[in-house]
Amino acid sequence: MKPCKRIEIVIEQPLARRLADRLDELGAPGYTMIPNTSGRGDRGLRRGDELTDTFTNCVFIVACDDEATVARIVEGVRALIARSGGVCLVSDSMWVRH
Amino acid sequence: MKPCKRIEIVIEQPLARRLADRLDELGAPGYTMIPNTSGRGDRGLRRGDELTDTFTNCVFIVACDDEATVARIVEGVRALIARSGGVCLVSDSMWVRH
Amino acid sequence: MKPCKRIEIVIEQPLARRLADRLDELGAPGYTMIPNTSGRGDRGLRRGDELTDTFTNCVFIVACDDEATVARIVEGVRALIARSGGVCLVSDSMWVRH
Amino acid sequence: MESLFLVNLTSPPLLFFFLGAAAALVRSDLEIPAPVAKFLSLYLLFAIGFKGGVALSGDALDGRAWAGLLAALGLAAAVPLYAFAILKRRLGIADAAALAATYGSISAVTFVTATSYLDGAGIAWGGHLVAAMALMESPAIIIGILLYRLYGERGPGEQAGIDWRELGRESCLNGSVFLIVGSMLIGWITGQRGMTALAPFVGELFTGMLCLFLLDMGIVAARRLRDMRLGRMGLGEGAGIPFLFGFAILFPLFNAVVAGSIATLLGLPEGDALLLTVLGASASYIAVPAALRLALPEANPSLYLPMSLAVTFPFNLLVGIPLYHQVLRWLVSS
Amino acid sequence: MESLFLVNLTSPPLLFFFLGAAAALVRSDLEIPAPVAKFLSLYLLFAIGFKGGVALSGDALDGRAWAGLLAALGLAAAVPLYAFAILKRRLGIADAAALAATYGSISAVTFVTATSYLDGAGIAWGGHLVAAMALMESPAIIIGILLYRLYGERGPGEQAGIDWRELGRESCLNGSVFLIVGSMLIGWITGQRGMTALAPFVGELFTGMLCLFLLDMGIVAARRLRDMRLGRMGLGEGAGIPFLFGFAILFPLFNAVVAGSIATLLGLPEGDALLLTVLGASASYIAVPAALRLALPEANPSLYLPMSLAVTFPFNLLVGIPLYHQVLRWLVSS
Amino acid sequence: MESLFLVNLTSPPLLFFFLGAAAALVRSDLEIPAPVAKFLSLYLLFAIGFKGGVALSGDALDGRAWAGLLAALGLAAAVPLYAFAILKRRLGIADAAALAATYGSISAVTFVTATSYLDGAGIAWGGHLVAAMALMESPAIIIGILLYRLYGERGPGEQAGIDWRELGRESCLNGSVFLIVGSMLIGWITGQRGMTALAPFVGELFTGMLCLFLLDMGIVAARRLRDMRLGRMGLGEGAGIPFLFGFAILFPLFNAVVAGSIATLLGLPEGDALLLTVLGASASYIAVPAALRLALPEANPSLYLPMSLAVTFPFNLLVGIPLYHQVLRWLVSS
Ligand SMILES: Nc1ncnc2c1ncn2[C@@H]1O[C@H](COP(=O)(O)O)[C@@H](O)[C@H]1O
Ligand SMILES: Nc1ncnc2c1ncn2[C@@H]1O[C@H](COP(=O)(O)O)[C@@H](O)[C@H]1O
Ligand SMILES: Nc1ncnc2c1ncn2[C@@H]1O[C@H](COP(=O)(O)O)[C@@H](O)[C@H]1O
Ligand code: NA
Ligand code: NA
Ligand code: NA
Repeated sequence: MKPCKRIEIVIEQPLARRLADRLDELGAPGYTMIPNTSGRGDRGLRRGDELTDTFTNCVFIVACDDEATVARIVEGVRALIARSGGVCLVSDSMWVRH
Repeated sequence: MKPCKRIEIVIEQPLARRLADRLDELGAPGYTMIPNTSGRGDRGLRRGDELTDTFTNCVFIVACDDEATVARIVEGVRALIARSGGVCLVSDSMWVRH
Repeated sequence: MKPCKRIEIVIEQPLARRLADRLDELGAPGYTMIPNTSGRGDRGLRRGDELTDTFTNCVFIVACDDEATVARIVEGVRALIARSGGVCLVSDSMWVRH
Repeated sequence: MESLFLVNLTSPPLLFFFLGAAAALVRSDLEIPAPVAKFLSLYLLFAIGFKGGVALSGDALDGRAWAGLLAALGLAAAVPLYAFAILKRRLGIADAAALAATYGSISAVTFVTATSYLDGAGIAWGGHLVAAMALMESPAIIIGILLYRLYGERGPGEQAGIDWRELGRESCLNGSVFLIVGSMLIGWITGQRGMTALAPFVGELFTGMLCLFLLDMGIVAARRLRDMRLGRMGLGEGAGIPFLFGFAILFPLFNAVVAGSIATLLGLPEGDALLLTVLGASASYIAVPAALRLALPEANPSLYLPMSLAVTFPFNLLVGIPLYHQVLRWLVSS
Repeated sequence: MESLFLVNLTSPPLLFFFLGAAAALVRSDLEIPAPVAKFLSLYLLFAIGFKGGVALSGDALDGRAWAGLLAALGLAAAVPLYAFAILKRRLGIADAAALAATYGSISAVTFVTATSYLDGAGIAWGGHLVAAMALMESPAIIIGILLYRLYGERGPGEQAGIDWRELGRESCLNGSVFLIVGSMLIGWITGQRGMTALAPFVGELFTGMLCLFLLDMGIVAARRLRDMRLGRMGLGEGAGIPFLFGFAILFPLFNAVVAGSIATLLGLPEGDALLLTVLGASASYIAVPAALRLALPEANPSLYLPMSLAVTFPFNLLVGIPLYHQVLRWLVSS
Repeated sequence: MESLFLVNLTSPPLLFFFLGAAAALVRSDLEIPAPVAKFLSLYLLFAIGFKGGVALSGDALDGRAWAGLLAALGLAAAVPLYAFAILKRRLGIADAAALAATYGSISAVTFVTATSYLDGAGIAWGGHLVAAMALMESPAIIIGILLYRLYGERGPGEQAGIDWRELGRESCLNGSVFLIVGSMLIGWITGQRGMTALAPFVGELFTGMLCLFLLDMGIVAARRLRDMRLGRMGLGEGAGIPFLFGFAILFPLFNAVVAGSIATLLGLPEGDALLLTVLGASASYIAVPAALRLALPEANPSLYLPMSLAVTFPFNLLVGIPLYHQVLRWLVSS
């Protein structure tokens, strides 16, 4: 096990592909994406019941053990969600290496 | 980034709307809901294969940076899951402000 | 509230039943499974768009307050994902008892 | 007598139910995705409601039909009462009330299968039976919850008093009740004109959709039985599973006798009599559990849901429908 | 006049729309699972595209048909321009541009409902109207975004310049646009031979699938209205909801007058004239929002989506279609 | 010869496959939700199995039919053996075994498309070919895994010895195998009576459902090709992609020659001969991958799944079926 940061991002579903590309560019070692979530935040209730997924969210989880990359990801994500809304949480975790 | 608590609640799907309303009342700044999960706990296996979602779970994630609100949410959720079953975890996290 | 470990495992969907059985054997007090996630890691992009779920992931969350059990779970999961790929993260959390 | 059973058991929908059960028993990974299973059930409720409504729009209800509707309502109110009286000797108040609601209400899919059994046998049935079914869904829920409030102790998380608005919404405005009633209304309003537009959808596809749906029900029912046998339902040791199994078979039989006798006394036509009997004998596993999780979370769904879904439902499908039919014929001819 | 409205309001698809709206208003838990709703919408686009293509393959386009197509394209370019001119006095540039795109484009389901209205009334319409619909989907998106670039200030996260390739992809290769155009092409290529193979699927099921889809749309539209009324859409105080509601009703009426006049001037046949009018009056809630979230994330979807989905769409469905029909008849006869 | 290809390429199902591929190539966001795609595949297996069973119930199998079934079984056992012999020179044991299983088994959708090709051309085919297809699904899986156990080294996480029960379950009770076999049995039991009840569902809707399913397959196949080209499949550098592509085209052709020669020698009727050839040439992308992830997680799915799904499947669909048909005609006439 080695220490790492667990970055969790909630963003709207239509921007998932864009965020994934951004994470690739920023050097994230990988990510997991949970689709079709709903929620509430500053921009109101998002029921996830729309055909277009405009009011649907998704959750990205990124484990990253390189501090510099973490900082880069946080900055990159901040810029994205400043434009579109969303949430980004960073917490400490341990990564079990196989 | 500012420190916050990340509250994670597993509850059965039919009670999702009730929990969401409760979170609103308790002053949660927002939440994200992941539907259609399955699991196992004290009340046995919940396969998530029922038409009625009676044996289906969902996961709520709440980021909250106000200690008093966190305490209120924890108490409110505790009362709800005491009646219906479920799990509530609270961990430390950092909230990236946009 | 009492301290616990929050174990989070990303594994491919077809192995979900196998991992659940393994967790039962290893004495996990319970688990929650989020199906139908996608992601990217060492084995490339997994879009989650296949009929067979071969390129689909799922996420397991396990809360466990017994250190010995945590160690056993981590070792058991490590063996499984060594063969098939996947990720396992362990972090500190507080478990709200109802 | 054998022939009725055999014809029933070898109808495609029933065979697909067996196929699903077999898949789950041998632990095949065959599965209907949950949203699709929900769609199939919505389709069935939509189609049966609409067809019933169109049938209703055609013929004025005669006295016998009204009597049948009243009998249905009476059954829906009486069954939970005597179910509760029996069950509260063995179970906690919450579980007894929940089971009373479950067995007092009806199973739309059992009803649908019975109509398809009648259609296959060329026996007519009246569209107002769909109305009877819709009428029987909700009362048992309300009665079950009132019984719990009357007899139960109040837990820490509960408010005093009954929120009648909530209760009404959770019992009568439950999604599946709403869809049947609504489709029936629309069928009744649009009548033959609507049927012309929708016949291929609600008519020709019906058996195929029912097959796929029962495939899914077979899978889920057999899984629950396996989970119960392996002690995976979180029921604990002393749950009295043999008592529950016995109840889940014998109680429907008893209700069938009651409903069948009423139908015979009222002189309902063969098809209508069978449908009323099936309604009486069936237990809910969609509308009631959905309502109970909201209104009575104290009751353990691992009790009432597997009993109605994995025991009573297959029993009615495989044995009950032809058995009730046989007995009704015998009652009428004697 | 009353009869047109009544016939429209009592057609099964419209009644199912009401049923869905009623379910949401009384807070029933009736719901169509999201993947199924998406499937229903894919089915409708597939079927209408394919049928339009087959119809196109049958008859050569005459001068009037070409004129109709040109008029459609002209409308799709003009509407967003005057919409933007009106809206930028009241709203921010991003929101004004987004609404201009929304109202300049069209709603395929409104179109589909209008064709089913015409079929029910036995009035013919030309397959090239499907082409007109497809032509009208994308231009407004491009124009809306260009207007934003022209008038808007650049935010911190945005690049300078327009990525034309991205823009083209997001507006013209949007999934629903792609499916309509592609199905139309395939219908055109395979013609009557293809229709023989697909008639039961795209023809006989159509009304039933439309009913289920409108059931879902009724639910979603009514939920949005409730959310808006309860201030749950995150719109803030001064959003001018009365202005938005007024716009969402009056602007389509104005566009209907424009489109209907053009259709009458061009002498289009009754069915085609109504469809062109409906296209002009309708606003997009699938293709445009999907494109805007990518191309214009600054615009608030809580404004443009509820307006087109929960106000303009039901208005056109319930009142608009028969009203435009009535007015067109009056225009022609006078 | 050209006409066979052209007719094939311009059939609606194939055109929808192209449409899906085009959508993925231009990166449109057109997508069939995963549960719906699974439903479409369940429907196709259900329908083809049921129709095959009904056909089987009608006519007793003659000697030639039995010979065809035996030939099918022989093919399913032989192909993985020689595939493995070729592949283990270039790939690791696990990947070679997995590819052997993939190419030894069959693709139900390729088979289904071939039956729809024959139906379109008015050529008869026997219901027992569905049985042949079902027989050919599983043996290659078992053989592939035995080959791996024989030649491979044991990894750290693996138990010694073979769990035959697990292996049997994962290969023969795989969901899609189970559904085809079960539906065939039900079709066989219910015969013409069952067909009357299900004809609109399994018959009339078939082409439409196949179109939508192939639309999805086109999207997924083209995405995989793109991902491979962009190095996104995690295959590393020296994966020998040109070798894999060559294998995925040439090996099916070789198997087609083998299967077609056997069919000709046995004197099978035209339709049956083509179907046997298509079975030989096709590779699995549903049943085998699902089983391999459980039984052989060491094998890299990024190798075997894109090869069968994104190369061999489209090749057979677009070129293979008419090509094999042409060659078979030529063989018979000479
Ligand atoms: N405090 C929070 N905790 C968890 N999720 C949140 C929170 N705030 C917002 N979200 C999620 O982020 C989405 C967008 O938030 P916003 O941009 O604030 O509307 C919401 O729909 C929620 O899913
Ligand atoms: N230790 C645990 N870790 C993670 N999830 C759990 C745990 N225990 C219970 N759960 C989840 O909470 C649901 C309800 O738990 P219970 O009320 O204990 O049956 C289960 O179905 C699981 O999804
Ligand atoms: N750094 C990471 N952070 C989050 N999820 C990851 C990460 N790496 C891999 N994953 C997930 O684990 C799956 C399998 O990873 P791998 O075995 O590395 O291909 C991926 O498809 C992702 O869903
Ligand atoms: Na009953
Ligand atoms: Na418009
Ligand atoms: Na093969």
